[in-house]
Amino acid sequence: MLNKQIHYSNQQLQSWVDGLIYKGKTVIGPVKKNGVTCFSEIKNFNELILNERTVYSAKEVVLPKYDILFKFAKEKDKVFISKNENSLNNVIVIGLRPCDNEGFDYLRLFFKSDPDILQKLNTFISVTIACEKKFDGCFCEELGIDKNYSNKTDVLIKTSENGYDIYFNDRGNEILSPQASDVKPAEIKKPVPNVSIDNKVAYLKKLSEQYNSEKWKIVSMGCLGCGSCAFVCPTCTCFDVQDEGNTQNGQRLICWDACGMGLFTKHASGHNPRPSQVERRRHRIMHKFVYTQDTEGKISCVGCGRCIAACPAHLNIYNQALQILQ
Amino acid sequence: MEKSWYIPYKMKITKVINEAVNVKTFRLEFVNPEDKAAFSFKAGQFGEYSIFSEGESTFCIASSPTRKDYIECTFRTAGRVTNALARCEEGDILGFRGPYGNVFPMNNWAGKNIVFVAGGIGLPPLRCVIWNVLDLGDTFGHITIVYGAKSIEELVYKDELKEWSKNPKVTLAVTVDPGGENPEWKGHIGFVPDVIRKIAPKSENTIALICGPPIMIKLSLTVLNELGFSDNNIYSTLENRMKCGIGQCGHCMVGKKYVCKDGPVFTNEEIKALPLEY
Amino acid sequence: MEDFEPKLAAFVCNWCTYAGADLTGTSRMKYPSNVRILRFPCTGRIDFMLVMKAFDSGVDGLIVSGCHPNDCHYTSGNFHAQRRWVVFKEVLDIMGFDTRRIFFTWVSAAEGAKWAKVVTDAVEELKKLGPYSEFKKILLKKLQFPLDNKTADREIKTEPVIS
Amino acid sequence: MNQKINQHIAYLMKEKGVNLIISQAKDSNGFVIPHFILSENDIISSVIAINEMRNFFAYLNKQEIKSFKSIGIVCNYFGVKTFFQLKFENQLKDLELFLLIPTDDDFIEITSEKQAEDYLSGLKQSTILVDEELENVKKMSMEERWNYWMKTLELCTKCYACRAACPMCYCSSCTTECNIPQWIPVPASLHGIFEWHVMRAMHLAGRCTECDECVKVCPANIPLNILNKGLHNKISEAFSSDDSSIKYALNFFQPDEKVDFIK
Repeated sequence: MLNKQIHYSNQQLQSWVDGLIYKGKTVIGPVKKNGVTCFSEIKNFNELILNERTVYSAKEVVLPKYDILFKFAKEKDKVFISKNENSLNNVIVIGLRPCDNEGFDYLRLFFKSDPDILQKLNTFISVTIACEKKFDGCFCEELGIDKNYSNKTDVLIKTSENGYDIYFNDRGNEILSPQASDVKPAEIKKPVPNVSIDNKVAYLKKLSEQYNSEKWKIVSMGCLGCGSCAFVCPTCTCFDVQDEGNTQNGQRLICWDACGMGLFTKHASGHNPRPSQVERRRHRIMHKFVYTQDTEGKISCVGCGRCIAACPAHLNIYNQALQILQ
Repeated sequence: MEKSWYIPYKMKITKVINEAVNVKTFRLEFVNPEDKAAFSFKAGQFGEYSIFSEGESTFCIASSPTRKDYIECTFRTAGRVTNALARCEEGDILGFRGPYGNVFPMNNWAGKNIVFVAGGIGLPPLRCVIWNVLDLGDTFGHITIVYGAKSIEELVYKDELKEWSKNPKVTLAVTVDPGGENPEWKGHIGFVPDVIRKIAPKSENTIALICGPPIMIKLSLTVLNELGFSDNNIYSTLENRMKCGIGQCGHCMVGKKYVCKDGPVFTNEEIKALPLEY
Repeated sequence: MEDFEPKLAAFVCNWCTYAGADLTGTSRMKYPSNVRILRFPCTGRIDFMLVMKAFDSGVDGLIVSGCHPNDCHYTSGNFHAQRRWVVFKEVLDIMGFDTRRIFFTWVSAAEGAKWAKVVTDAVEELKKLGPYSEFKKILLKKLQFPLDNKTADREIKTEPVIS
Repeated sequence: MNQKINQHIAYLMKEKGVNLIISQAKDSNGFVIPHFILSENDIISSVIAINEMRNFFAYLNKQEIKSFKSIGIVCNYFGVKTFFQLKFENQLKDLELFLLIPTDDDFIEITSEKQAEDYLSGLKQSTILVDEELENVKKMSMEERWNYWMKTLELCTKCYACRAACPMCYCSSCTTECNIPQWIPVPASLHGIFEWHVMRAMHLAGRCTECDECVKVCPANIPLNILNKGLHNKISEAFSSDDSSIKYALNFFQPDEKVDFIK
């Protein structure tokens, strides 16, 4: 609950972030690397890119593209296992968007029984920036996400006249530590509960009736079967468990996997339950809009539009779902 | 140290049995006695067997939960992990995570007859139940086992088949596909569905368990239905590509169901409700 | 790096260089023992991925050797290999991989002395270059045992959550 | 597309039994996307400059698209080059293809290898490709190059969009999917990424048509064309004794070839 508010000038925002880094906090934020905006640790405020959407989503902070589960060493008839410890203590993720927060919210639901990932999700402090404009392909508002507000974050930054309005909760207070006299109670216009969103979610659920629709063939035509949509998605969680090592030692890793790839479901016998891109695209769309409604109670697309920008054919997952329902 | 989902039990291979061409059975015992004490499973569950530095692979637990000293797994070499497993010898250390998945509701079957239908490498998941039923003695009614493979060489658990055939509680029908027999072969010749029709087990008060290649399952189900088995009295265990075994990695999803979490045991009724993605 | 002993692998063709290396031995010529010889049916069989695999498994250098052009047992295997190596060397050069560590040579079955010289030169060169730590840095697997003493000593109890 | 192409598309669908046209369009975000014309109602007129056009021949590797048998495809120079190379590699055997190349206010139609060859030789370019980034990379020292690539490849997630969008990557089973042994490490660690890109470049050596699709689709902006162009130049330099050797590059040789670094 964002219950407090202060005002920062441009200068104050910068010195606040630089101050956090100086105090030894790990600050992760959107930076440009090789022309690509992505989340990475920053060393000073000027590295931050705050007017662009990142290509890769913030899930990387919690679920990196490969992560070590444990290391092992083998001797003659003995195996030693040591769990890899990595926590997000002392980590501040700055420059999240409301859609990223929705994504983390979904991840918290999905990983509710995995202690390691859940702990990671709940330890870092999130600093969100409200979106002023829409980015290429964004459709979060269509799915009922307010691009100007997020109640799942610890700190919310909104641009205002001559600076920034900062809203925060108790956890946010820890990293902000403002002068008590500056703090005002938060005055955010909370979005009015949108009835049409519930209707829309129920409408999207009708996709399950269209499971055998011929239109899947048409929407899947553009899909080339790469994993770019899944890898940039803030809510895609599928992973692969792989070992890297030799006869003496090595490590077991989890690494991203994508349902668009043919190998994803292929059995060792050669049988593939989803033999072509038609089934794979259908699974992806149904999973995002239908299946998670039943399993986690909400749709798992947050409308960030990253997959649309990353897709080689720029397929629009939301429009395709609507096209099927037509 | 915090618990983690992915850290396996260490198991020592105490026995290696060559069942058939490319099919092996391992008997595994816990390295740490505490693990053994904490471990229990029920018929129908599976585990993730791993060979360190090669990876993990999913098989069912083929031994009965009534035999607590060890677990057994039977696998056919197909990929990277199973090939590496096949090279293992007695005394090697494997990793094992589990047990995962749901179980056969055997408590509800007390007093009922049971029909097992298996094909090829589909016998190991049922073997767990068969031994469980046999070990529990008179709790269950009569047992019929119909098992088929391509050829005599590909039949698994050859010794146990002999043992079962001597048991008065068991009607055993072993069949090989036409062309897979040799002159000494005394069992049936023909496909599993035809053999079921020939034996025609009674459907009253009877549960059917089926596991094998998809085409065999499909045709056998028709025969079982003809014999009067209702769909919720037919159980099958599904298998999909799996990586985590705990409903997280997303590989085994069939529609919104996870084979690893909601399965692998499904009644035929449940299977019919699933989309055709298994 | 005074006492650095480089690990060197050699991918050789069965018909020429392997026989040549054999001749080196039977003629009692001395050459460094750092080399591990792997025999291939033909240089045409030496896929570039095998070269990558060799570096994955921790060699510091690699000799690739076969019959002289026109001497191939299979008529044209080494001609194809020659083109492949030109292209492969270019890929590695552009990527900044240290191609000085890959030694391409032709050694025929009669050139026992040349083989000894090739290996001696290669080992000398590698001693100058030192271990290929640049590449080993990016490997996920560690190549020495134990991976670190602290880890190996600290055996932990394994307790998977039972669902 | 201009009026004449649209008329011709309608003609092809009506008279020639063409049942799929892979055309190009711009979506609302300004991305160039494939536009599939399944019936005359799908024809839209959109204007895309010929140098903005993309190469959608990768779709012809999809089984679902292949089953259309008779396909029209709107493309530019690189499409023709791809067509020629795929024909040479026997990949378009059962397909009847109509290539439509827009020009200023008209279009060119290409249906056979011969026509494609004539078209390409009409536009003969120097075999050495000039690329600023390639020059820059070549100027660096070995260590700089290694560090440059490690920095660039760091962002790769191995989504294999470069493979999926490449018209020349048509293998039904890729080396990355072979796991006995595991040729390419699965995790997107620098090691796995490095090996994947070395392998991709090698498998495309002498076949790449320089359409730069791989660069356009890469979410991580990896300049893969540096590798492609570098190899193209190397092949042109080293084996340019006749034209055919460039086309075949790695499955062709000249008996008198000498390579200086093989001692």
